[in-house]
Amino acid sequence: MNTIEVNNKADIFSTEIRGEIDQWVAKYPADWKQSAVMAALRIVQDANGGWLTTELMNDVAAYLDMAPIAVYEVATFYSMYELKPVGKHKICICTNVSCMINNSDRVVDHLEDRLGIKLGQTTEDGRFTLKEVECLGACGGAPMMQIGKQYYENLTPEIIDSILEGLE
Amino acid sequence: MVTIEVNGRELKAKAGDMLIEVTDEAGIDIPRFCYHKKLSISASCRQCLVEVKNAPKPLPACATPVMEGMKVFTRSPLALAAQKGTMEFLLINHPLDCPICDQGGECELQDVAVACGSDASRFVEGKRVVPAKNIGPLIATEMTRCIHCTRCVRFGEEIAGIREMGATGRGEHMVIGTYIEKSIDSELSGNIIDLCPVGALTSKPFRFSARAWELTQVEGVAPHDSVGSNLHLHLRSNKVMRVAPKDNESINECWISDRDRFSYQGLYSDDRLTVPKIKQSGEWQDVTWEVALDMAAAGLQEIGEGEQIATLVSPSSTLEELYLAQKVTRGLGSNNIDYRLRQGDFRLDGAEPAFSWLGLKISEIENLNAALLVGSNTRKEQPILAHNLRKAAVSGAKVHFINPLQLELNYTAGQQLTTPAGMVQSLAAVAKALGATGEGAAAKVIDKAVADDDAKAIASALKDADKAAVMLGNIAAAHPDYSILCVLASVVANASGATFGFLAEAANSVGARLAGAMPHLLPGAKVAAEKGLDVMKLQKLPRKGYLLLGAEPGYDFWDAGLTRNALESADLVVALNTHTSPALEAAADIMLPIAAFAETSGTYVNTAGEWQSFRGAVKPLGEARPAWKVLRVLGNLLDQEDCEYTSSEQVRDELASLCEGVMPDNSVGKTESADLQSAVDGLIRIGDVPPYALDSLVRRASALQQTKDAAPAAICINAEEAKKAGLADCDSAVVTQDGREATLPVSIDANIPDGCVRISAGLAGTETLGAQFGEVTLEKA
Amino acid sequence: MNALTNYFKSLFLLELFRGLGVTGRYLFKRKFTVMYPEEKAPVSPRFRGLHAQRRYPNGEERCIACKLCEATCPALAITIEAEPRDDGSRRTTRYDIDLFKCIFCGYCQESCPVDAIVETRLYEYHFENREDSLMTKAKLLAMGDKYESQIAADLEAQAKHR
Amino acid sequence: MVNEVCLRTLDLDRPWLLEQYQSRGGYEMLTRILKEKTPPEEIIEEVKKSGLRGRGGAGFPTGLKWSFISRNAPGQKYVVCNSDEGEPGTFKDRDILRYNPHQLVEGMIIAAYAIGATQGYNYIRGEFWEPYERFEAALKEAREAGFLGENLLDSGFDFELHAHLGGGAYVCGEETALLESIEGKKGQPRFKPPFPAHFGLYGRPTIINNTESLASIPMILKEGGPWFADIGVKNSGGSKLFSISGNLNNPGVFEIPMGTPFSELLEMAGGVKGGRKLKAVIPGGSSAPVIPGEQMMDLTMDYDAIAEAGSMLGSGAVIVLDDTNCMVKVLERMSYFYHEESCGQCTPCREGTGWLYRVISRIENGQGRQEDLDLLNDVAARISGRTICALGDAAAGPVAGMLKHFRDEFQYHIDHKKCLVGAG
Repeated sequence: MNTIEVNNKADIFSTEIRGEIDQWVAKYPADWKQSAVMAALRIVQDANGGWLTTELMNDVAAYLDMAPIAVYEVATFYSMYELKPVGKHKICICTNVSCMINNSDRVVDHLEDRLGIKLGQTTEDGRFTLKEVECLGACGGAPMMQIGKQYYENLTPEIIDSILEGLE
Repeated sequence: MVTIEVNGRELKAKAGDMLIEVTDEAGIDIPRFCYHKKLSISASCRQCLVEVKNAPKPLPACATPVMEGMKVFTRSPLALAAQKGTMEFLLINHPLDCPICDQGGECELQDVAVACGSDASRFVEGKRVVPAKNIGPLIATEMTRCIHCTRCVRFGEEIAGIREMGATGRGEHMVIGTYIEKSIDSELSGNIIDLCPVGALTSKPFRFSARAWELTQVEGVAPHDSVGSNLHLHLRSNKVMRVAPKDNESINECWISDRDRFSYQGLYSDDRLTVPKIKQSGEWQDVTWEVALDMAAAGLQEIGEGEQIATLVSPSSTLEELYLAQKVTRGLGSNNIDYRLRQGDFRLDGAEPAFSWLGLKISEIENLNAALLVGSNTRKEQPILAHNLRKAAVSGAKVHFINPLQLELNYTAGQQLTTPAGMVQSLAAVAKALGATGEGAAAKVIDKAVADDDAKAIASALKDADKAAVMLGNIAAAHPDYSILCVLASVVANASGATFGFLAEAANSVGARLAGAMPHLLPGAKVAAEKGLDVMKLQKLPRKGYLLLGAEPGYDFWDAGLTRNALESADLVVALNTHTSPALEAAADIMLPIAAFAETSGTYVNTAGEWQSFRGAVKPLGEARPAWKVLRVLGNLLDQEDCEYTSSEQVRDELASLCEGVMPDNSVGKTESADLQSAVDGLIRIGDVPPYALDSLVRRASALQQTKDAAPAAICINAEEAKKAGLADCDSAVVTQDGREATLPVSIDANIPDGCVRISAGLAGTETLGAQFGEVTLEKA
Repeated sequence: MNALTNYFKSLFLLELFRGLGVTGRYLFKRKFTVMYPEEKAPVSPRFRGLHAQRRYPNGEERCIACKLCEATCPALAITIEAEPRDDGSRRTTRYDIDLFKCIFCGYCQESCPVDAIVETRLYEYHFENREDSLMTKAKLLAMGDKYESQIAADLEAQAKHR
Repeated sequence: MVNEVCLRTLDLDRPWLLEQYQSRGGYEMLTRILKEKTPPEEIIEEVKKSGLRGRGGAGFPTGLKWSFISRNAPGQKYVVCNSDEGEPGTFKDRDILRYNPHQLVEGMIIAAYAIGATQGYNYIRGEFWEPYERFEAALKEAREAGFLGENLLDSGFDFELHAHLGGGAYVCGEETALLESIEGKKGQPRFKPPFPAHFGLYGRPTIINNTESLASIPMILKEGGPWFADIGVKNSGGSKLFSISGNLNNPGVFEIPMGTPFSELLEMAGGVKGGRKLKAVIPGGSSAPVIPGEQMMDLTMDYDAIAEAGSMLGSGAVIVLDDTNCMVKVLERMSYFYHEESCGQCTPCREGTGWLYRVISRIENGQGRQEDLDLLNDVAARISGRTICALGDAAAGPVAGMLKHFRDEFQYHIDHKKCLVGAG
């Protein structure tokens, strides 16, 4: 049997996520719910283990009265949205000029060796993903990386080891 | 007005216009890709860079407003260097596959590359490759060729009103497309084929079948709705290869609907009728035209009594065909001719306007401030009108619908969802809210109506608007209480100061009235002294002889079952058709193959009352002949007077002289009967006609038949009603109407109101059912 | 003076003897006459003879139905019909060269972006039926299959002239 | 004259808290303006007098920008702060957000008052989570103290301010791309004109300024425009935050007067790491053309001096390169950045940045061709000045600069298929 569904917004996300998104929606003019799309994508991505599925993007579109393609556009444009599964800890290593001349290559090599993966890959146990990113605006502490929401600066192999050991 | 100078030539321009508009007007060529006159400015392709005196950098002509005294150079070294630079960038990642590209030969990139390109590439790296996605049966994609002009994306957002294409990713990795595998479902989607400057989006049905330079272009008029979109037919060796829009600002601008674009495929379907056939002891035999026509003439003469002959004509026929059909019929002493095959209520006959029309020009729709559409799915029925209506809505017009099904609209509008009987009440409530009383039937219905908040909202929207319109659509025309809806709509329009209009169903619905293809009207919309029977009576009181013109039993009639009975009991059925079908073969005795769309010359009168003539573009297939010629010869064989036409223009001119001074007019008279024929105890069928089931041609257009809008017949019902009928989890059910049954799949659809079941007409599987709107019962299969 | 010279020239049949001299010289020189069909003249790799359609080494036909040859043919001798093949590629369903119309100008070969249509060295052929004058796609491909090595060598040889 | 304006509370224990900010006279200026109902024209005039130029990189006079908006124009207007700090080498706004968020809030409220806006947004780049939380906390405190919301301090003036988090796109630092991003779209720059002052956020008149510019406002008004102007030099008023990074002993953010000699700044940053030779300096973020070390040592840090040397002061992000750096590799990394961050909208940038990167990468990997250097110059020239926003120019600028000053290194790479620096 075919069923043509009519979206009921209350069914889309959990109360918690809805509440969070609604907080962002409230920041913008009433007819610009779309402004909250970046926040909504971030919230559902965090709740989904760090990445976005097409279904989640469709849900965001339905929730914010947007065309799904408009949400795909946003999700694919900004580098912080992941469209493939990532590890529990996404390690973003800056390799831009200031970090590069402060030997970010060594940071990358060390992490690749230690985790046994290359940039852009995820460890088999799903704990870590390595990602090369552009300047994160902490060049004074080069070389640096970001794990989750936290910045780590002035990295050396020893510091990296202790950081990774501190992660669950 | 400002004066600017382009390449030393002085031009006058409106201040604030973009430079490219001014140069286009003056015929000065500036290359461009992202700019399109009907789309918003994106200024992103950077191909139209020109030199403007005193500007430090070359400026994009598409986004540079003209200013007094501006000096522009479009071919100066600076401008050329900029244009060449952009061209080099565009070409580095564009594949060199012009030989297998359908756009080859008509490609904007090719053309500009000839003007601004270099003969060798300095780019030695690998080119970008983008995997293609299937976006449905109409449009072929080859996104590696895409140059990211975003015309298709902007088209979806601004014209089609649904964003289906987008630009995902960023930088060099930006990809134009749907992101996920998804068909493009807009009813105007084919226009992105024309918009795409390269071969990224091309026509799928046309794919690889011809080259642009092999095609001859002739003009035509679209045959599927009452808009009369202007077309360019592209022909190759006497075959229509594809259809494209012809610009006409006052009608279709530069767009056409997918139906008009892809229906040509139906011309070459396997069941095209190509030789005259007669039925002899149940077997069909091919015969010559002479034999077939002699038999038809003799058969008609044999019937003897004029009133025993009925001529049922399709409103998609040309004006000439309709005029000759009524001439032949009336020559036989019968006034029994009707084009209103999908109408079920004739109580208005005599009181309805003779030359009914839209009430305004098509291009005026976008200036409306409010509109009320009764019984209309205009987006699917008249897509170009819907586009104009959307323009009005987007710029603030308040649009309301009163319909028996919830529409998927591409703009905000008020939708009153109600049963067919409820539609009458709702409309009466609006009249009441406006303080109108009406007379006759209208008075009775309005008197009983209650002006609720919805009605008041519609009433005030119409009343407060500077320019408002009340329009009746195809569903209203097929409504069992059409007469009441019509008088009520007229009352509402008069009381609110709105324009009253009809969104006519078919290409020549308006023309059919002028041609006299009605039992009570003669050509020139003159009242007949002796009235014939309307199409319903002609079937309820079966005649001995039927002459069908372009009408397919089973699909083109209001009550398919009734038609079948009537034709089966007749002594003689002569069918002038383009295609054959089992239902036609069962009903007819003589089948005369007639020329289809693009094969005959003729005239259509669109819903705005404009006469548009066209010429035959290709020779009719096989032995088929233009119907006006067939009817003329039939007239000769029946020894009728004044039937010596040698061209369709002659026929048209004769009719035109009869129509002189006949002005479009929508004034509705008084009717008395206020019986609600749509009020039923059980479930009522909503038998709308889906866009791709409209006529013989589209029903056979194979690509269109694979689209979402061409869903097969189904029992669409809301969950509540399904539960009541015990069909909550059935895959299919038996529907019974007027004692005839059909088994159809069940589809739960929240867009259908309580008390209703949508079983669209014109679809395979519904040939045996009854009226488009009539009581039905459902049970488990 | 001129008239006098001419008079003596004609009187002593000078031109005749000069002519006979040429004849005499050639009488003893090596002969050039080719005794066709026992003997055959050498053929240039650029010779424009009977047409053929080529395939790629993997057996795939080269022709992609771009119709440039059809467009460029000054004698309108080529007729092509095309449609998407089942695998989605662009291919001809009909490719006819009417040899009665063909003037063997070689433009078709010149215009072909994939070296599919070529003119071979073959110039010895005849028709027994009128309709045989139509080189159909099947015949063209068969020609190509048969002479591929020669065609490839000829194309190689003339590459520098193209 | 160090840390006088934006970082003047840096010595406090927890300078991001409202009470600590107020202990240094925070919100006094705002209070005075609201109490005295200072005419907005006066405020704008004072900002004009200060010579404050946009600190985000373009250096457009802030006061002039404000004056484009008519305070009395009807309808909604917006104040937007650009904290989408993404220019490689720049990390000053992060410090303002972390250590002095209230001064930014105060500056934005004053800006809103000056143009009659009642709604503001601060666009913070998505990666700045810690600064974002600091800013949100500051907003909460300010709201509770009555500095935000309706009828501020009973003045009848309403202003609400929100933070908007980015999602990781350098191009959103371009003001119109930033507005698009707030509107929930891809961050693709708009074609100008119209400028944001007429058609900005949600189509309404909008002023959009850099974090540092807005954070400077309270002090400018408190001490007076001329005071601020006098800190700096002609055409470059005030002090400025310089983010200095690279091969240094003590990289960091330093707020110093405009016109300070580069040598002094270098000294503050501890000098070149390991005492190595200064090879080159990128004086204004990676978009600024490189300047050879010797030349740089003679320059002062102000708009005119750097521009005269053929580069730009930009956002004040100074990247110091010592002599162990291969300039081909540096340029390769920079062009990779622009290739990655191009929004893809206009042709020259979308296609050209990738081309530049591939050619430079080829040279770096020893596959360069003799004609490549001219090709690079030519491609860069075909990008610059022909795109909607400045990203195209930013991508082209470093290429031209590098080839101008270090062409021999590139040539060596092509000729010897190896690096001049390593070859010694």
